[in-house]
Amino acid sequence: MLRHINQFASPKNFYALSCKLVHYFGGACLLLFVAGVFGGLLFSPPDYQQGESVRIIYVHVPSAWMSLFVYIVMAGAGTIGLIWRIKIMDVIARSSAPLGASFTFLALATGSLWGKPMWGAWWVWDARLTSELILLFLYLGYIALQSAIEDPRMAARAGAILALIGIINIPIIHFSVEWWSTLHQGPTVSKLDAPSIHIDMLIPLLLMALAYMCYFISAVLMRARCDLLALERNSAWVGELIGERSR
Amino acid sequence: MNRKRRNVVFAVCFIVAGMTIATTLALKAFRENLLYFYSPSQVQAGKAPQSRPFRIGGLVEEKSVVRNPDNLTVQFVLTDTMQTVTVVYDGILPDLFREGKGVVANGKLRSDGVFEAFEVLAKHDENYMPPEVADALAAANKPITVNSVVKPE
Amino acid sequence: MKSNLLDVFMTILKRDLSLGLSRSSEIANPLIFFFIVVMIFPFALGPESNLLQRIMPGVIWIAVLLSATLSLDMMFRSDFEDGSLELMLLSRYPMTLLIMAKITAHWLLTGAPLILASIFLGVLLNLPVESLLYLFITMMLGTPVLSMVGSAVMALTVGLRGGGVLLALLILPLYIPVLIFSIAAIDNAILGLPITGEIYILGALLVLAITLAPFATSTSLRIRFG
Amino acid sequence: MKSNLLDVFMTILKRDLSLGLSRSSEIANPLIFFFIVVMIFPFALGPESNLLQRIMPGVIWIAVLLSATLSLDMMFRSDFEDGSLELMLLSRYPMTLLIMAKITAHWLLTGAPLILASIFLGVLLNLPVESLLYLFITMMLGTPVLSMVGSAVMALTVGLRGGGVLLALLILPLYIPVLIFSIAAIDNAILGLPITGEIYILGALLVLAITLAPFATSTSLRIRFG
Amino acid sequence: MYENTSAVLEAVRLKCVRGERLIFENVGFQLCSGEVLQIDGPNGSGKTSLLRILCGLAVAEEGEVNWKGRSINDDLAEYVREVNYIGHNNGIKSELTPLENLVVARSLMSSNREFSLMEALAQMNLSDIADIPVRKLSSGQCRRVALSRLLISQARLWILDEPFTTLDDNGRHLVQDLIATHARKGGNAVIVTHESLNLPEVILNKLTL
Amino acid sequence: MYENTSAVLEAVRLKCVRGERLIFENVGFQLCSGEVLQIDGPNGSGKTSLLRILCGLAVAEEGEVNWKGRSINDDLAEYVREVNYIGHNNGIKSELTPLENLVVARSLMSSNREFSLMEALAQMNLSDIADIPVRKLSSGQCRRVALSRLLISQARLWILDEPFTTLDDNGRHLVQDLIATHARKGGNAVIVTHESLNLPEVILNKLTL
Amino acid sequence: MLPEIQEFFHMGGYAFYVWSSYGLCFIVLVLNIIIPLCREKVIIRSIAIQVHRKQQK
Ligand code: HEM
Ligand SMILES: Nc1ncnc2c1ncn2[C@@H]1O[C@H](COP(=O)(O)OP(=O)(O)OP(=O)(O)O)[C@@H](O)[C@H]1O
Ligand SMILES: Nc1ncnc2c1ncn2[C@@H]1O[C@H](COP(=O)(O)OP(=O)(O)OP(=O)(O)O)[C@@H](O)[C@H]1O
Ligand SMILES: [Mg+2]
Ligand SMILES: [Mg+2]
Repeated sequence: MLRHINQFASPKNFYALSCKLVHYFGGACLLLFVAGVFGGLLFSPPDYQQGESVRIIYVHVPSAWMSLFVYIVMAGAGTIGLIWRIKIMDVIARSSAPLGASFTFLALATGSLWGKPMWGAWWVWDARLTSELILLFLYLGYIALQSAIEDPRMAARAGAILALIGIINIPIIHFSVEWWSTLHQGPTVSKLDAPSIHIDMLIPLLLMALAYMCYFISAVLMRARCDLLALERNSAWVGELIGERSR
Repeated sequence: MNRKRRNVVFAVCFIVAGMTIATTLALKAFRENLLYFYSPSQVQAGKAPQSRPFRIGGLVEEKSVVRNPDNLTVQFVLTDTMQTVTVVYDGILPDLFREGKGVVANGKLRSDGVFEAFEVLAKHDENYMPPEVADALAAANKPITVNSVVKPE
Repeated sequence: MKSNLLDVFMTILKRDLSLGLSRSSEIANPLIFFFIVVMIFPFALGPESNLLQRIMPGVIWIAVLLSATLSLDMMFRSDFEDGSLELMLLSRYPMTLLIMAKITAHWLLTGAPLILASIFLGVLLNLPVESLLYLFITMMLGTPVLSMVGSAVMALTVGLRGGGVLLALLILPLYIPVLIFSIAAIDNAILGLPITGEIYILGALLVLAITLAPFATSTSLRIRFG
Repeated sequence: MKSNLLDVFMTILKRDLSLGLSRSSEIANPLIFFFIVVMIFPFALGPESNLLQRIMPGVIWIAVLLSATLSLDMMFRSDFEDGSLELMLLSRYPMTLLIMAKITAHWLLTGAPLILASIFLGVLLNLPVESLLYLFITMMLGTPVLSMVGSAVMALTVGLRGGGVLLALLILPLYIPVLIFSIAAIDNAILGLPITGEIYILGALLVLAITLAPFATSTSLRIRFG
Repeated sequence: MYENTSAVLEAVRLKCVRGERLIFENVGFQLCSGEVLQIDGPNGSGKTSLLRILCGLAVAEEGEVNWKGRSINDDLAEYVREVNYIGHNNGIKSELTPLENLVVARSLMSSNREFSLMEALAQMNLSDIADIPVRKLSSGQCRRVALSRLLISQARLWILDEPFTTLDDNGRHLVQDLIATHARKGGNAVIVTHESLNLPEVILNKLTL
Repeated sequence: MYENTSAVLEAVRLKCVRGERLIFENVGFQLCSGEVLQIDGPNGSGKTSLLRILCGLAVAEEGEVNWKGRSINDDLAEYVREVNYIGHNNGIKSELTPLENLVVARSLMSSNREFSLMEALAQMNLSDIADIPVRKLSSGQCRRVALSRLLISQARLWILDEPFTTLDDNGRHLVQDLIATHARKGGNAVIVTHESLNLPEVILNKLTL
Repeated sequence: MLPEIQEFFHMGGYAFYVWSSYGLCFIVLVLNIIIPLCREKVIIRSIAIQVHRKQQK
């Protein structure tokens, strides 16, 4: 079984597969983005309280969700790589980090841009915002650690440990609005009972969320491909691949 | 092998015990209040600091907002449906500042019990809907679901 | 076997303590760094005593944080460089045990003196008695967490170039919760508010660190050598 | 001979720059440390914006000081450990020349980015424009002094155990004048008072450092090897 | 105690990759009780890497190492008790004296009580300087302190990486005698060195990388 | 160019004290142009200390070192141009590649232009790894990088502290050839090593501490 | 027609906040695509050179 997975996850096969997947997900991502942005900017109604500024929701919420999701992916892939020694997983974990950092940055930036007109402040030190900022630091620390350790295998394993230590932060971010009285609002969509958002706004929001997800998958695969090429530059299959291409 | 297994069992027990204690403590902590802001009830009960700035949160009472026509000074009453606190503020209010909606004010308690704010933040709820729907709901006299600011003790 | 474990714990503890004491600069330096950081603030901010009183507990905690971070270096670096760590990894005792001994030694050599120094400075700076008391309590709960989280992260970065600053970068975000809750506790205490919540959280962090740090550290060390 | 001197200056400068750039963490880490130290203050002191505005220029300067100190380590330590310093001492060029090249490289790798980062953070934290302007000017004058004084002290402590903190200890008192005058300049500028006096003093310190640091450094190095 | 015919230490088709470069592959050997293996080879051929794999500090890309018929990774903790590794680095603290260093080393390993620590130091010609911090010793003296761990260890397998560097002639003889005695008692040793070993009455295998 | 009879390098009644201990005293020798001096002695006898005195990094307690008849302390800067010292430490940066290391080394010393740097590396068998950061090299490979400084230097006096450590046989031959060639051209070398040197057609003096 | 477009860009007075949010997202997301593409090109070129060298040998 394990051998089977390993073979499937051999760098060569993965490279070929990822080339295809990038195309599919890239295409889907583009379509969804167009639909979501048009839906969000043109077709969705303004909010009864927030007016037009509510349109920031279509970029803020997906970014924020992805910032958490990517961290889980990073820690999960890292752990799998750590335990079963699957190279591909290490590469995926490592390539997720810059994307996760970008999403976190976007969540912080769009949140601030939304907070200024709505709350009246760019920034407050409440639990949600603070823990999200710590998430950004965690991503940056992970990236710094990766670049500081030479040996890729060792870097991947060390990174996995760091990611696992930091994962405590994820539930804190998610539940902070319930545990503490924050300025940030409580859950809207992710409530278990009916979401308290009108369907006309929910649809573009979900479209955008899907678009972000497809974007993440294709972007992470692209990065992983680069890393793989660099890692395996001396192996036979890379030589053949490049040799064919340059001819 | 035996010794190895014993070590593993020992380690697992250790970790499980530790995690249990830690979560118990954390849960206990959440039952206490780790406040980002105080409610009017707490302020009236004297639980808020007297000499230094703190945050207070609640709903703006209907029809309590008084604007000074000469300058930007505003006065309004904050409530958590049990107790109230009067707030004065000199500055531009955020867009979401409405009567009946939640705000968080940052400032000091004066000796006369009036809260002098140097910052007013609007706390909004988690409901999103088009204005027409909100009007329709209002017409049907359905309350828009509970506002999360109000957590009476 | 049991007494043997205790024996080796004590040997390592003694070794690290006597190493620390023999290079006395290793204890003295974080302390002096701490004093300097705290003393720099009146210079930088001018002698407005209200302002200083207001921010000093925070500044003291930050200084403790920074100097604890700097002193972490001594926990593993020299052992890594001269090959002693390999020896420990190849020893007949579980690495976690040796690491607990090293963490204890580190706390005794840096955490404890820093607590005393903070109290001393607090008295010098005329902080109110509650501040001092809760400074002490939060530090008793907080500084061991610093040593433990520090050891786990240190194990990851030991032997890397630019390790000192990389370490600071990785570790400070993990320290921030300790800092926030400690300072909240002190502030509330001064105002006569209840602080049980913060103290519980600090306690939870401490227990969590005690449970996880030795394992995280030994795993990281194995990885660094792998 | 002249062009030869320039040649060797450029070689060493290039060497140190490419060393710094090749381990990119050595530039990035002090910067991130700097950011974190500055960001920690709002955590520790609470969100009172007046208070923060008041102390932020000072905090930024202190953070620059601390991260410049930490980054000094990279100036000589690795050269000491791998024997490159002996090679330089035995080279056919005057040691002072090589040291000037090393100091220049160090400033380019740490001082300059820190200045940019301070300005950036200042903008983020809504500092008034005069603060920013004088933050910039004082840093342009002050950070080279830090690199130079740092190199002299570093040369004395290189290779000693616990060097990092010992260094901080020796160096921070020397930095304090720079700090005091810079902050005085900024404060005065905000209040609209004349600041030529402070700027002159900072200039004088800079010139003094340029004149003395290379000689002090090379003498200290010779002593460390003697 | 152990049959001489069955291999105690066995390496099977080891492969080592560092960074992206293949260092060696298909390396294997067998050592029976009482045998010594000398590893030689040009610089950079992977001798140090091989030793680190043998003592469990690093993991081979492929292949495995067996100790008494079981893979060492089955119970690494058990295996390392039987190993005494002295690498390029001496593993001694420069602030402590040779004696203090040995105290710590003994508490970490399965030691034999045959020797008192002072006797061990005396045998390495270090008794004069047993109380001087190691930092003040010459490179050869430091190497001797590290090697005196051999005297107090009960480990059955010695793994030595260039043990003779910076030793003088007297030191070389001493260490060779130690190895020979250890082997004659049924122990094993894996030694990287470019010099020719002189171990009377001992089966010496050679492996060239 | 220089008369063979007058000593180029001369040490007179040197005395060395480290800490409080007397390491050696009354050590002296003379080297004429083209002669090589091998220093040997038990561990801790002060060989490294002597070398550091000879190249001006340390100062002797008593006695003096003369170069071409003048004390080296008269004009240390002038003297060190003629010296090429390779100590226990390699003096190479582990982040740079061997080639980059040599570029820096050449700019610091009086180099001869006989060899291009790549040729020098090739002669030390390093051309394959000329572009790999030194940190990824084995100990012997690092030693070779340091020793390749000998090839590009114009210095007349080579001072080498245990140059053969961790070198393989091929490396030992290479370095001995280098020394012999240097001496035959009239250069001098002072070498600490426990091995016997094989330098055809060269006058080899020995000093035992 | 025109006033409608104007109104759209005006965003009920929140133009700055809305458009800079979307703009930032666009920039960051596009950068995250472009950077790996460039890197891939560089890597492939360097590997091609390496392969070429090997073939010559
Ligand atoms: C810098 C400021 C902000 C930060 C760092 C931030 C961060 C986050 C994060 C991390 C989440 C995801 C939580 C989860 O899935 O568990 C989130 C969700 C959300 N945020 Fe923000 N936010 C900020 C400002 C704002 C503002 C100003 C608003 C609205 C006025 C807002 C509205 C929302 C909404 C509606 C959600 C979705 C909640 C759900 O999951 O149903 N955020 N934010
Ligand atoms: N820093 C120091 N402080 C005090 N004594 C020292 C110091 N360094 C070395 N010594 C002593 O000086 C003596 C000579 O040391 P040196 O390194 O010159 O020996 P060596 O002949 O090179 O030995 P080896 O063959 O082991 O390299 C030794 O006995 C050593 O104990
Ligand atoms: N950290 C590393 N990363 C990548 N490659 C490395 C690393 N360390 C060593 N190597 C490479 O692995 C190979 C084997 O190194 P190793 O140290 O095992 O050699 P060795 O046989 O011990 O050589 P020596 O006789 O010089 O000590 C060398 O070619 C070296 O370049
Ligand atoms: Mg080796
Ligand atoms: Mg020596």
